[in-house]
Amino acid sequence: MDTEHADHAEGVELPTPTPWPMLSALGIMLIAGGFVTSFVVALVGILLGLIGGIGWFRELFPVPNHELVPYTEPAKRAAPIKVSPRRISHLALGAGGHRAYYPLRVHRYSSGITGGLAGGAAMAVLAMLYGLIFQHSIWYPINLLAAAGLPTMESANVAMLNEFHLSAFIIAVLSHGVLSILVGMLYTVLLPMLPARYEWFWGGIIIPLIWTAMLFPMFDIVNPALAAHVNWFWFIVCQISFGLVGGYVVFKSQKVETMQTWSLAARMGVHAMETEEDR
Amino acid sequence: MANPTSSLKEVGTELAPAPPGREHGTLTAWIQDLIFTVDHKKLGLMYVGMAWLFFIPAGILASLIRTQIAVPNNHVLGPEAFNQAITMHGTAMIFFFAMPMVFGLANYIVPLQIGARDMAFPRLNAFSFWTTFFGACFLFLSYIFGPGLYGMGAAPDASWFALAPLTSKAFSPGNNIDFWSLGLLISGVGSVTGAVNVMVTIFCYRCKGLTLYRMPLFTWMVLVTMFLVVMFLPPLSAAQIMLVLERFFGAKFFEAQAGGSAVLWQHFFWIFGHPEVYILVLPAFGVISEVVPVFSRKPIFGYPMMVAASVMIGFISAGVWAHHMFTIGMDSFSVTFFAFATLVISIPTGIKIFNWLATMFGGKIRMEIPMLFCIAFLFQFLIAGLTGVMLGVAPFDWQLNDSYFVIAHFHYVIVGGIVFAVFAGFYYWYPKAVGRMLDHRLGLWHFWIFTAGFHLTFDPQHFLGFLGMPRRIYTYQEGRGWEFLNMLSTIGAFLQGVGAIIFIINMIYAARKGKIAGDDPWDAWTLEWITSSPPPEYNFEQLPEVRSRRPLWDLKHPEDPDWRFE
Amino acid sequence: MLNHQYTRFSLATRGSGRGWLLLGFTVVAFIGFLSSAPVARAQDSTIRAVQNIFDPLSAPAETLYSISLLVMAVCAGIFLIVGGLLTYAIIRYRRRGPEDDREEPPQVYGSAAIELAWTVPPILIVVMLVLVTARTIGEIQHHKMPDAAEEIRVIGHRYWWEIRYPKHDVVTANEIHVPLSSRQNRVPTEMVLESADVIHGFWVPQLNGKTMLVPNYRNTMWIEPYATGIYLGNCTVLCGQQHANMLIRVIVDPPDVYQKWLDSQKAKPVNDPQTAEGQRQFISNSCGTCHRVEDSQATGVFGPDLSHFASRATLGSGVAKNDDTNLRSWLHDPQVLKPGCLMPNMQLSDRQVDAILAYLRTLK
Amino acid sequence: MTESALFTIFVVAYLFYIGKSLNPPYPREVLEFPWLGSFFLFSSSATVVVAEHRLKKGERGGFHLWWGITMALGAAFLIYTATEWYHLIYHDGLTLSTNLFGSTFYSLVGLHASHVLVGLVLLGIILVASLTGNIKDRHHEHIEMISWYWHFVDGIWAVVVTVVYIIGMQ
Repeated sequence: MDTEHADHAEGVELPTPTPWPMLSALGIMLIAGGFVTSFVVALVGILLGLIGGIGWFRELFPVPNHELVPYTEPAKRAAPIKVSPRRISHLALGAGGHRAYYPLRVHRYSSGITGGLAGGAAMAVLAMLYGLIFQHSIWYPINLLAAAGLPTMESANVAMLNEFHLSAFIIAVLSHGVLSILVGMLYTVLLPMLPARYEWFWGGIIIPLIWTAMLFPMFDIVNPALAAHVNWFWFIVCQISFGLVGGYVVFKSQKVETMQTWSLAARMGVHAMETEEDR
Repeated sequence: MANPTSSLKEVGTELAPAPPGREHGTLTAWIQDLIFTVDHKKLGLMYVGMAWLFFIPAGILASLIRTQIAVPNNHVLGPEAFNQAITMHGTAMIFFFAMPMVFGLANYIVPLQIGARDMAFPRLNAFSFWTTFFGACFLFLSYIFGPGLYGMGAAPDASWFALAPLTSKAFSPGNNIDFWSLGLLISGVGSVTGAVNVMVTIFCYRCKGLTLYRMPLFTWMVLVTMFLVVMFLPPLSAAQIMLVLERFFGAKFFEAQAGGSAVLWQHFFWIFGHPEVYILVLPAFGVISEVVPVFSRKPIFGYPMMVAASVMIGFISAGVWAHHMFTIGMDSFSVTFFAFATLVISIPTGIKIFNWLATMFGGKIRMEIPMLFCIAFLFQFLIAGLTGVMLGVAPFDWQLNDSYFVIAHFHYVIVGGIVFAVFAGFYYWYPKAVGRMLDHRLGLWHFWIFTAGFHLTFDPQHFLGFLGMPRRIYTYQEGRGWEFLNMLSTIGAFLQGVGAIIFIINMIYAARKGKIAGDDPWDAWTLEWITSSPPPEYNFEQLPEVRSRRPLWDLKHPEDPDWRFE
Repeated sequence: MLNHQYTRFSLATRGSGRGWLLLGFTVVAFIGFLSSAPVARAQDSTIRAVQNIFDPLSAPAETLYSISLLVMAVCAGIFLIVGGLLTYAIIRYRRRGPEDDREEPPQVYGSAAIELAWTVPPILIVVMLVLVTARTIGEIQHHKMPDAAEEIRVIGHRYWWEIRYPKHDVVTANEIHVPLSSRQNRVPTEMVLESADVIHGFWVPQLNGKTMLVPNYRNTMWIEPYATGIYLGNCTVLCGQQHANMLIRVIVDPPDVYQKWLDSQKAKPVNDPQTAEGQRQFISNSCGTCHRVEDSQATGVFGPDLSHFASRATLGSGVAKNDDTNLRSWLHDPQVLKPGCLMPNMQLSDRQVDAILAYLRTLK
Repeated sequence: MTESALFTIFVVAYLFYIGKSLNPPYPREVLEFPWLGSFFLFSSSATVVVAEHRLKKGERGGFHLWWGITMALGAAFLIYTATEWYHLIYHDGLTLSTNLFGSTFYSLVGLHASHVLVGLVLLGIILVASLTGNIKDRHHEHIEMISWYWHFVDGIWAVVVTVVYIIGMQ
């Protein structure tokens, strides 16, 4: 089977056409047909299948059958590929309009993870502080967060919310951790796209406010328990604390260039490093 | 699997002389050629031809179904005929339209795209085609040989997922269910051997320089698809073997009286059934990933992510099957798990949509017919994906499952997604296969009528689902609020039929009178366009050598080739 | 718990600003739907034929409704954003004329950063949806039933429903009477769903989502309707030829009416001497091998229990009104009204039909 | 891969229905651990390796001998299975249609036996071809594949034994 297509001066070797595969397939169908009609059909099917199988085997053994297919006349062959007359336009590196789509430099993704964790921790500390001050229990906010996924927490009263529940704790930590890391990662990408001078303002305050606003209309359904008990001021303070702390950690990290920017810059016939210096 | 490099040097020694008696032109010669051929291009076209051949009866059945439920208390089809129609429509469309279409495109395009002369096992390829074809014939023979009254045949009538106890001898005494299971078993053999063949071809027969990382996306998606076929068709075959054993030899797999479980069948069926959706849709993604860049005049955005997303889809699709069974009374943990897996699969799919979008951004989009179909695909697949998210949220699914919403959802996937991608691929590759272009004006008619028909058919069905209409009912009473929407839907179905007829006319017309295409009508970048249209039997005079993902771009723009940036 | 659901319902749909905000998100998805909404609020308050899943009238359906609003809002938002970008791309970046053909656009391969940016938000959404989904599933599946809860067993047969009230020893078919629940007097109904033959599906959208009835399995679901009326529903899993006419009627009665109905079903049928001939025909034509009539020789279990047949409003699992014309047609040949149902044509003469009809009419 | 998936489904069906049969005979009453059959099959895996080794060293005679022994062991395994089934059917009255255990047992073990049979046919073809002197170096690859197939069949038997005779009999 490996020697099926060999080149020769006058043409290419290709497998000889053969009816045996089709005959074997027909045999298989007739065997199945025997099930629903009568065994005679199945017998014919077995016979055909055997003939096909043996014919097929002889086709391959000891050496697969081949025929030489001559090359077509030169006039009918494919024309060689012509060089395209089209010019290729290039992105002007660093031009304002394109920066939003292709950030030239992003923060390290690892900084996103640490930033997310830091922001998440800050948020958690604040939330638990709130719980301690107003409800005298650090478990209160944790249980409320977990209520998004736990039906038992959803209908719990304040006393229950103040207790420690392992399942609620696990759910809250997991979901909070995952969300924090993901948002942190998002920050590494988003921050360079934001207006350059006020990154801390946009990333730290406006973005948390935006997502709080987006959450607001669906809060009832996402987490009814939290919606029922929420203190909006503290809620927003917590969100902003995430934005500020997480954003800060990300912001402070070194920016790295992505492969894409490099090859993109190189594509344009402009040396990447020079362009960087130009900026 | 054989290692191709080890014996490449070893040239077959016994060359047959030019085969006698194979003259061309006459009908018998043509038929003989069909039966004898082992050429991947001819077999690919045969697959595609088979797909359209079975598209016609399945489409007619669809319009009959729609006619029956256009108005309440209708009597076009009786209950038996209706159940047969839905079963045959579903089965034929999935297994004998969509699957052969996938295999046909893969057969035709993949060896050309990877610069190979043929498939790895050309004779096995012919065998795969013929088993698929005979399996389909076998199923449709039930209309003649089935156990119907008055000498008429009767097709299988237990719906395309043939839920277990209904298919047992006690509830389906005739042999029409046997036609279903045996027919699909036969064609299943063809699909699996075909898939192995394509996989080996892709792994072993790539031309020089074509690393996996440079492979065209269509080929990549086909590769993932074939993995899925090989992994997930056997569960269906196994379940069907059990069904055959049960119906012919009295085995007790799904019989309730013996303690058998009807749920087990559903698990087996959907372990196959859900990956099947991806088996069909991934090649469609592949087509889109070929067409969108060429007509936007930009390389695909985020190639590595596209590949990674496909592979991820392939993996995750193995773990979501039970979302078809949310209403079966599973415990809450399983329900949550499968809801989770289902929602997760929307992430790589979303990445793909964004990447196509980003490919279009900043491009110069040429609104040729293939691109129009791609754009429609993107819109419809977006909606299909979102309704899929709705269905994935298990509590919502408890309302929507088995309702017309589901019908609308998966027709959005299969018609709005896969069929539109197939049309796009057809307009794109038809010139390569035939040497002539499909007509642009007819193409526009086809596109607009079919798209309008599609939306008229399936948009109202979402709302029918909201209004509580269950699927697979052959009639309904007045006053349930379903009349108007059903009527709309039926009109849309006929509009789609008109669109499909225009397409067929276009194909026939173009084959005779279409504009001569030339080797590379779209100014594209992958290897299939380097050879003549239609390609010679041996594909390439000399096997090409590639240095980047877009070998033809490199040749067309020697001043700024891709390989410089890899 | 219940109070929560009630308040949430009112929050989400009526009055509250938040609810309107939410609805605002879903307006696009609802356009077509709203056009059918007037139908949904049909005049007839007794027969709720139009079962709109966005007009829930029972506790679990309402919980499903609220999560579906959330999901639809999220999906509508994504659709607007992505669809908008797509439209923008098509309009902004389309080829504008032959001069565009002279130049290729910038060849951009991709950007890991932007891909990360559009990968993360979907993950966030998925995490949120999974949490909400998990909670809702638990809320519905692990709902604690009060002691007063009514219990019924629904057994799916090919093309009809057998209904049993184990607490009251009542057996009926096809028409499910359940009590109304109110805030003062919570009476949810717990349903045990079983099947006698193939898989069926139970779905009355305004009461709850659907659940399958699988042979050898005992599935459960519960409803807690807070509006009276007759709710129509369907079998949702293809079960054979008459799957389409395996209709469900759930009749929600105020507690006193419900109690009255229970009492009437418990009462023994009166043996009216005038219909003795009908009863004789009923037995001699072996109707009793499949049907059961209390206090008689008819003890069949394959067909619906007919002990209180005359008290039902429909025939053949809701396929036709239970009036004399339809019943006569049914007795002559059930295959006319319900082709493919399992009751054979008994080849009765007109006289026999009249006698049996008169007898059945006494089974109140 | 396909075959593994196919077997997986039958194994799952078997596991799913363990202990769910409603009427006797139950596995514990009628099954015996197939020491002999397992011995035949597992040792044949070793002999096929030896045969291959001989072939690589160019010892045609040794290859024929060990290849023949492999076939004999495979055949012995099939005969063992046949006697087991004969005993089950005529002595214990367990058939495919008796109960869930019968259905799943015969289908799983039968599926495996059919693979052994296919393996035997393939081995036989090679043996005949080799004896008639038609095996060239170019076919060694195929021989290697067939021996891999044989190992695969053995591996499946290990799974089947675990499921049917160890887990299923508890």
